[in-house]
Amino acid sequence: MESLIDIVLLAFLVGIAFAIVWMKDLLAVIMLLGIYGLLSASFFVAMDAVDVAFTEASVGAGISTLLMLVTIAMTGRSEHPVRHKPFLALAVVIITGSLLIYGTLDMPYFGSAQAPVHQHVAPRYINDSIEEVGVPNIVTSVLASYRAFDTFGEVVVIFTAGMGVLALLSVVRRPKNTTGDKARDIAKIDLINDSMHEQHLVLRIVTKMLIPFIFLYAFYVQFHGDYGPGGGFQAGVIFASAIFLYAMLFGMSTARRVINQSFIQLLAAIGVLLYGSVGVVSLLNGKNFFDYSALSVDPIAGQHLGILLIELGVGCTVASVMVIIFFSFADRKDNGQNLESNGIENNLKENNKK
Amino acid sequence: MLIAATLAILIVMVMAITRGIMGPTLYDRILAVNMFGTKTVLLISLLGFVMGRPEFLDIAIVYALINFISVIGVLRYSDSSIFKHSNQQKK
Amino acid sequence: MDTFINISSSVFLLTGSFLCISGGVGILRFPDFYTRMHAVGVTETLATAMILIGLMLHNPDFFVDIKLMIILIMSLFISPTASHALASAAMRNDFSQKNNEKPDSEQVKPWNP
Amino acid sequence: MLMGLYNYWIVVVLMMVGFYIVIAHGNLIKKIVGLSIFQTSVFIFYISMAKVDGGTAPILADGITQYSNPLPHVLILTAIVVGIATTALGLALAVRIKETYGSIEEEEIQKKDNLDC
Repeated sequence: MESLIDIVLLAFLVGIAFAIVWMKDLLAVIMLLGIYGLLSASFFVAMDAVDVAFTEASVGAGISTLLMLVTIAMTGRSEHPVRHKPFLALAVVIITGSLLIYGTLDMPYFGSAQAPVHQHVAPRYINDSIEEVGVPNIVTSVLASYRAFDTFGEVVVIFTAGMGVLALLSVVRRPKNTTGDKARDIAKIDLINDSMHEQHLVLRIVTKMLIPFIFLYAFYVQFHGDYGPGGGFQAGVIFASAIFLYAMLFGMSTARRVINQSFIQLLAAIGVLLYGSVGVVSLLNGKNFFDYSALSVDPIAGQHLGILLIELGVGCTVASVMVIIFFSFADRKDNGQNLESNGIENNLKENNKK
Repeated sequence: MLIAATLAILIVMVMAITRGIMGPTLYDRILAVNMFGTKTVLLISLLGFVMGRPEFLDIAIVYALINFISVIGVLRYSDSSIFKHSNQQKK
Repeated sequence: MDTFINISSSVFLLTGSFLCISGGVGILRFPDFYTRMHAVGVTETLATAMILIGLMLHNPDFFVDIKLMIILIMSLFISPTASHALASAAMRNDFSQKNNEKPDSEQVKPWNP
Repeated sequence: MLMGLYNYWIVVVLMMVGFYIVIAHGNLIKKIVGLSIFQTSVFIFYISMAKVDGGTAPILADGITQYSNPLPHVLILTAIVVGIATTALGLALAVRIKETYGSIEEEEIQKKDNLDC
C-alpha cells in the first residue's frame, strides 16, 4: 500500500512538471505549482517526514504561490514563446539526465536499512537523544541542539534575504503634510478599498472568526514542537500567513495600521539576536557555543530551556521576515497601481481639454 | 476500508489535476486547486491511519488553513488591473 | 457493539469515497464552469464530513478524535466560504456562460520539439 | 531494481525538467518556477534516502523500534524555509527588472542592453 502511494504521488509530480513546461499562461503555471507543492508535501508524509511535510505545506503551497501571484500581477502573465529551437538545451538535459541515472545504479536501494546514510550519526541521534536532550521529537532535538550552529546560519540567511527584499522593493513613504490634492487621492483610494470590502462580507466574517484560531494554532505549533511535528520555522510561517490573510481581505493600509513596519523589522533582528545570545550565554558559562546544559543546574532542564528560547528566536525571525517580504511586494504592487490609475486620470483630463 | 477510501481519493486527485491542466478558464483552475487541497487534507488524515501513527493530524489542519489562504490570494491578486486589461484586449 | 462501530465506520468511509468520486466525475465531465462549481461545492463538504466521521469511529483515541473534529469544523467553515468567494468572483468579472468556452488567455501554440 | 531505484529516477527526471525550464525558457518568472521544481527534486531525493522500510516518523513513542533517519529531515526542513527566502529575493529582482526594462523576457532585456551600448 505504501509503495503504491509512493509510485502514484511521484507519477503525479512528473505529470505536473511536464505540464508546467508546456504551459504559456503564467497564472496557470502558478496554479499548477501550488498543486505541486501540496503533492510533494503529501509525499513527505508518506515518507515519514512529518516535520518536513509541515513546512512544505505552509511554505510550498501557501507562501510561494502567494508571492509569485503578486509578482505576476506586477510583471504580466503571458510568456513569450521560445523563439530559437531548444535542441541544444534538450541535448544537454538528456545527456545530464542519463549520466545521473547511470550514477543512481550504484546507489543502495530505496528503503534499505543497510544504506551508508543510516550508519554514521543517525543511530546516535535515534538511540541517545532522549537521554542527552530529553525531547521526544528527534528532528527538533537535532535541529535545535545537536546542529544548532547550522540552524543559526540558516536563520541568518533568512534574515539577510528579508533585508535584501526590503532594500530592493521598499517604497518611499509619502510625506505626511500632503496637499489637498494628494489627500483627496488617498481618501479616494481608501474609499475604493472600503467598497471592495463591502463585496466580501462573507469572507470578512469568516476570516475574522478564523484569524484568532490561526494565531492560537501557530502558538500551539511553536510550543508543541518538542513533542510532535512543529517548531519555530513552521509556527513562524503559519503566524505570517494569518497576517497575509488579514492584509489581503482588509487592505494594505489597514494592515499597516495594525503592524508597524519598524516594529516588525526590529522583531526580525531580535529573533536573530535572541538565538545568538543563547549561544553566548552558554559560552560565558564555560561550555561550548550552543551547549544548553550550561543554562541550568540540571542539564536536561537546560536543554529544554535552550530549545524553547532558540525556537522562539527562529519563530520571531521567520514570521517577521515573511511579513516584511509580503508587505514589500504588496506595497510595491499597490503603489504601481496608484501611479497607473493617476496616469490614466491625467490622460483623461488631457483628452477632455482637447 | 481505509485503503478503498485512499484509492478513491487518489483517483479524484487525478481528475482534479486533469481539470487543472486542461483549464480552460482561470476559475476552473482555481476550483481544481481548491478541490485538490481538500482532497489532500483527507489523504493526509487517511495516511496517518494507514501507516499506523494517526497522531500527526496537525499537518492536515495546516493544509486546510493554507488551502483557504491560497484560494483567497488567487482571487485577490488575479482581479488586478493587468488582468482586466488583458481581458479587454481580447474583446 | 464493536462490529456495529466497525460497520458504521466502513459505511461512512465508503459513502464519503463515493461522494468524492462523483464530485471528481463532475469536475471532469460537466460542460461549463458553474456546473463544475456546483458538482464540487455540493459534494466536497459532505464527502469530507463523511470520511472524517468514518475515521473518528475507526479510532476511539480521544486526542486523535479531537483533532479530527477540529479539521471537520474548519472544513465546514472553509469549503463553503471558498466556493462562495470563487463563484462571486467569477460573477463579478462578468464571466457569463457565453464566453466560457474561450480559453483564459491567448493560447500560444504548444511547444513541440 | 525497478522498485528499488524508482524514486531516484523520478528525482532525476524532475531535476532535468527544472533544469530544462531554466536554460530553455526566456521568461524570468518561468525560470524561477523551474528553479523551484529543481529545488523540490533535491528535497525529494533527501527524504527518499531517509526512508527505512518498516520505519515510522522519527518521534519517539512506546513500542516502536524502527525509525526513519532524522538527519535528512532536519537538513531539508531548514532548506525549505531558506528556499522560499531566496525565491522571494529572485522575485524581487524580477520586479525591479520589469520596472527598469519594461519586460521580463530575456531576449528583450538583451536587446535593450545592446541598444544602450
